[in-house]
Amino acid sequence: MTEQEVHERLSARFGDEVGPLGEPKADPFCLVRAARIADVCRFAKEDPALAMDLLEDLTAVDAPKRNVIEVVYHLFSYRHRHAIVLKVEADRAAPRVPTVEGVWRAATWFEREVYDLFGVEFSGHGDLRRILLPDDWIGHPLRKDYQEAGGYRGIDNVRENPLVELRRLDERARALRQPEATVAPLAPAPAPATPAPGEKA
Amino acid sequence: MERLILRRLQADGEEMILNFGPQHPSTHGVINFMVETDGEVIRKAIPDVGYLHRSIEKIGEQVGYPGFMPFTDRIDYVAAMFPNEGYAIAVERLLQVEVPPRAQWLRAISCELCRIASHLISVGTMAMDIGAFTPMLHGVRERETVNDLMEALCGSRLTYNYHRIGGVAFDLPEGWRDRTLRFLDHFDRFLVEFDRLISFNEVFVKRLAGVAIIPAPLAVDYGLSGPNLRGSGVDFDLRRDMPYAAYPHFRFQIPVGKGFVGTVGDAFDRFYVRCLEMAESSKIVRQALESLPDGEYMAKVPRRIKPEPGEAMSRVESARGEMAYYVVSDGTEKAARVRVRTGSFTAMGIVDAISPGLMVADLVALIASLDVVAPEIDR
Amino acid sequence: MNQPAALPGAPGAPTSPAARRRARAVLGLTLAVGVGLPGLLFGLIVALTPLRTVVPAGWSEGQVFLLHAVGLAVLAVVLVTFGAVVSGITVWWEMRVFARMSSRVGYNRVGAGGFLQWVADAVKLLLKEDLVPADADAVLFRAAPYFVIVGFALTFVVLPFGESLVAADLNVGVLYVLSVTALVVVGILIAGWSSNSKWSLFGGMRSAAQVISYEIPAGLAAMVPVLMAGTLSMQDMIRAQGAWPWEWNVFTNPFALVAFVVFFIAQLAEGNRTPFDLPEAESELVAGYLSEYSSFRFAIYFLVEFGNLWVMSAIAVTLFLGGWQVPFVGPEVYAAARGAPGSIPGAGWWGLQVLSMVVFVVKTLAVLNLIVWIRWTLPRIRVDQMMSLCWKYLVPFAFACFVGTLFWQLLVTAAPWAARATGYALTAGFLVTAFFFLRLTLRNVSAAGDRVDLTNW
Amino acid sequence: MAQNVRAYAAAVGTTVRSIWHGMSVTLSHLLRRPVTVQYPDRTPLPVRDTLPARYRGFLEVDPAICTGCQACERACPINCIAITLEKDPANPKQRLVTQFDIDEAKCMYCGLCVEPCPTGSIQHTREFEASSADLRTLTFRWAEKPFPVYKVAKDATYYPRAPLGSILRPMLEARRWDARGPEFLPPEPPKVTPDAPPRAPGAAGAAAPSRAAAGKEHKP
Repeated sequence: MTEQEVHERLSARFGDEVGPLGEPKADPFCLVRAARIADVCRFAKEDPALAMDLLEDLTAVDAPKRNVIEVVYHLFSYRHRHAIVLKVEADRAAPRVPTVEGVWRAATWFEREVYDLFGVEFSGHGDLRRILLPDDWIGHPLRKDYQEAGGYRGIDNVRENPLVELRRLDERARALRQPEATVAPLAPAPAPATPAPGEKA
Repeated sequence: MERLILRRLQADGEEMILNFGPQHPSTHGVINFMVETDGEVIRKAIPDVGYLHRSIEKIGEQVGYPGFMPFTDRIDYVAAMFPNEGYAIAVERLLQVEVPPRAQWLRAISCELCRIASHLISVGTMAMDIGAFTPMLHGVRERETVNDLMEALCGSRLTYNYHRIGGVAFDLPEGWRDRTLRFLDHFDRFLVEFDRLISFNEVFVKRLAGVAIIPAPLAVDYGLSGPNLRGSGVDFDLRRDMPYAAYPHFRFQIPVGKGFVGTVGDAFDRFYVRCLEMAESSKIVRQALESLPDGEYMAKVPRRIKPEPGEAMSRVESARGEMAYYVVSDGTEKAARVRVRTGSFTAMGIVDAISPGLMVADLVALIASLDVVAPEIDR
Repeated sequence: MNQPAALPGAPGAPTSPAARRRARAVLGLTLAVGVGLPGLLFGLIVALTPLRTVVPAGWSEGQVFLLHAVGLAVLAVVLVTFGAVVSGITVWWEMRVFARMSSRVGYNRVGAGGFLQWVADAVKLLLKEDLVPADADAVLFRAAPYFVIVGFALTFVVLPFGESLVAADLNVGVLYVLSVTALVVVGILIAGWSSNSKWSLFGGMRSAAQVISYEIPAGLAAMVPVLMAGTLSMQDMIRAQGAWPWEWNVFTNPFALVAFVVFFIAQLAEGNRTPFDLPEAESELVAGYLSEYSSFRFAIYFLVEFGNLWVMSAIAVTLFLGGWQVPFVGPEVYAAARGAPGSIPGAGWWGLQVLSMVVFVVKTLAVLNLIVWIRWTLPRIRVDQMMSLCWKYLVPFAFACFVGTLFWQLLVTAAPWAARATGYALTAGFLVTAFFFLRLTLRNVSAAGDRVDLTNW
Repeated sequence: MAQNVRAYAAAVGTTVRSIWHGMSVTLSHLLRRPVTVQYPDRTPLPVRDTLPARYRGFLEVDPAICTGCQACERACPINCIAITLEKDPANPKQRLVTQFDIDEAKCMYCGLCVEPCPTGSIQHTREFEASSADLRTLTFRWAEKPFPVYKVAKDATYYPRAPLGSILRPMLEARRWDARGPEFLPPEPPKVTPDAPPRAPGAAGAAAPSRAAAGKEHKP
């Protein structure tokens, strides 16, 4: 089946809840109403004509301009060798999407990852913990507005940039060569500027 | 979770929590397993990943399209050609660039050599985890030759950065073809010797046959792919079934687990499918070198890569299963989202389900047979 | 600031001339082999020779007592040192062999062919900090290595290095060996428990289960030569065998051949050697009972592990492979060279002792090589398979051999030619097997498109 | 029962046979030549000279043919190249490269900077032995003395590049492995903008200016 046929079959079953198949150049996708995604997925897996037995990928895309987080489902059928891309939009402020863990077990880890990196809550998920980042990490790094704290538990992750520092040294040397310029006396070089532990958020 | 397990532990007092990793000789990188054991028998092994998370997907949003290529090397540094290829194909689909045939062939050659190199590590470390050291070093010895070939081809032994959006970075160097054919001649003999050294060694077979069986439906449900999936008896290979690059032009078999010495889907099947795949890769490289078309090895690609808004997915049969890149473009020079779906990630998810009832030594066999590589899980 | 010596091969560093390197290597080897080994062997010979045989007539009681006391002290020092040196050299040899098996060079930097690497390793270990984990049972943790080394060193007491070269020819020799080697398990178990580490505990438990199980087939198999010789004394058991292969226990009795295999496997298991290295399975238990040890205590475990190779091989040689028996040198030759009792024996006698010792050492090294070779070929078995191998295969086989030998001895008493014929037949069979094996090996070389090349050994 | 006995015997048989084959393979390797390359001091040639031409080692810039186009700087995904161009005070028509620094400690040797170079001035050499006790010494300064940019002649097919490695090699040889790099200036105090209250240095989001300038400077 082509994507169009797969989409037709889904629309025939779910009507308006499955949006139209987009026409982007490379891979078309269709938008599904968030509340019905688990049902749509279950149908896609269990309907013998579709038989989407593989959840190939489950991920998310942050779209701050539209104030949504899109959760993307790539489904594939080993039996029929066809695929479809489903998308669900969730509110950025409190993203919440039903889990598809009950449909494919592979979703357990995929959803944990999306929860970890985007902060999307999958309601009904049995084990929604952070997977890649430490449990006490603050923020969800793959969101576009994520600001890095600059370290973790007092472990600094910033290295002095010799390219910038050397340029500063050059500029200073040049200033020293020009007699009219006044140069502030150099303080002895202090220890590398690492903030004290605990100051990091 | 820890507290949960501890509470259960206090309840009956018979079980022990073993922190298997993050620094453990057989976790193949930095992975932790919280193993609940009753003596030698595992009640549950809960994988804890993320120790090697380097936010490569975030980096993909911050460097331009061509600049991300070297980072893909670091996704799976045991087989860095596949991430290269997957990313290149995804962006090419976004750009709608046609890759010249010679580049397609070069991609297939480099990837299949890389598959050999990666599987050598996999089967070698598997033998090592089972306790035989020599096969591992034999594997590494052969891999060194592949590394030398790669070094001559693209200048690096590990992080190749060979593929480019629209083709490959270099043509074959002089004499490379003959060197490769010589290696393949030697390698086919090596595979026979390797089988006699370890594959069918009775001690080895007894350690793996019927151990950690993953039935086909479970493997599909958990999204296993690549040799792990084929080890469970599912006859599916992206190179044959969803052809990309030059693969439709080659003839090769897809080895599938048949329960060679035990049950379909056991650790030995996953191991031996890799051994057989190496022989197939060797065949593919030979065919590709023989039928290598002339012409450009790089398509005409604009200097500033700026795909129109849209999204594309590329699926590549990597050494560790399906590697898929999902690239979303917003029309700028930087991707809006680069998502990497890796075989190791899904393979790791199944440990939870397979581990109960195994012995501690079998857990080692299970991890080795899944051939997970920590950076590929964590990215 | 001192300029540190440039790293070899670093840009600008002079590459060391080959001549200097060779000279250094030759010096290292000369020192080690030329001075160390003969010195040790000589010490061993002097110390092991029962003092009674060399005490001149006419010495007073007190003088003899003093001589014995001094002799025993020297003996103890020499034996333990010998154990340590042998274990070190075994490490070197094993690593060289393993390296070749995996297409590498192996030790080659310290001394000629890296011969002194084990000295460097030992010194390094001695210089390391002796750590005791905070939550470990400190007393037991510190004590465990002593159990291990005592169990190891005590076996040397009855190891017959030559015709008269044995510290004490106990009349319960075999039982003595079986019992003192069990001390090693106690040490390992203590180490596993006291480390307060789960890995160590696993290792200790596995070790206990393994060694205690395999004592049974080992003991049963060892009873076969005991039955054949009718004695428990190690020396007498060797004397009951001949010098030629067809006179060895292993070939004169088909049951003994099987018993030898069973005994050998059981010894591998007791010595924690692959495929039975479960207690310290690196890829499973990190280092098992050794996980928490460092420094000298760690070195002791390693000394024992590799020294045990020697002990295992020596016992197998004694029981099954004819010990120190030299062809054409029967007991009457020794007696003739010995001269009158009460006099210090002449040079001929000493020469014979050295000869018998060389024979013993060569045989032991051959068996030792077999163990090394097996280790780097086979994977490790699982703990339940280890148990099933012991109880389902080795124990029945050992018992069958034991019973079979009873009947065999009846047969041999009735028809002595049977033993001789079996000896010829089995020796021939062994040679044919070895021939086919070597042919297969050479074919392996050519099948891989390679050729035999020993130039870089 | 007979079945069991046969299985029992077969188990012993296959075990012996497979061990027989395995051990003959390992023994056969005792007879073959090892493959080890005894880097660094026991190789017939310095390893550097045995590497293939495409080897991606340390970067080398030939200032004589550098056009100052900054294509390499733009191509670098991790910003480890810094180039500054200035007008020559003596000759306003001539532009000078006053800074051409490559942070080889950060470089990931991907080769992306080499590809866009119009003259082949920046190239990977086969040098790789330059371990150092101080990361700062691994920043190579190719414009220690400002150099004028190279003017590419029309329809030029050849650029007079110094032999590959001939510039870098003396630099590496002159270096001592334990040499210390230059002392950097103390960090500038964070600029306090009048409308925003000063925040604690290092707090989340309050990137110090030097850090902002440093761009993506995160250790993996």
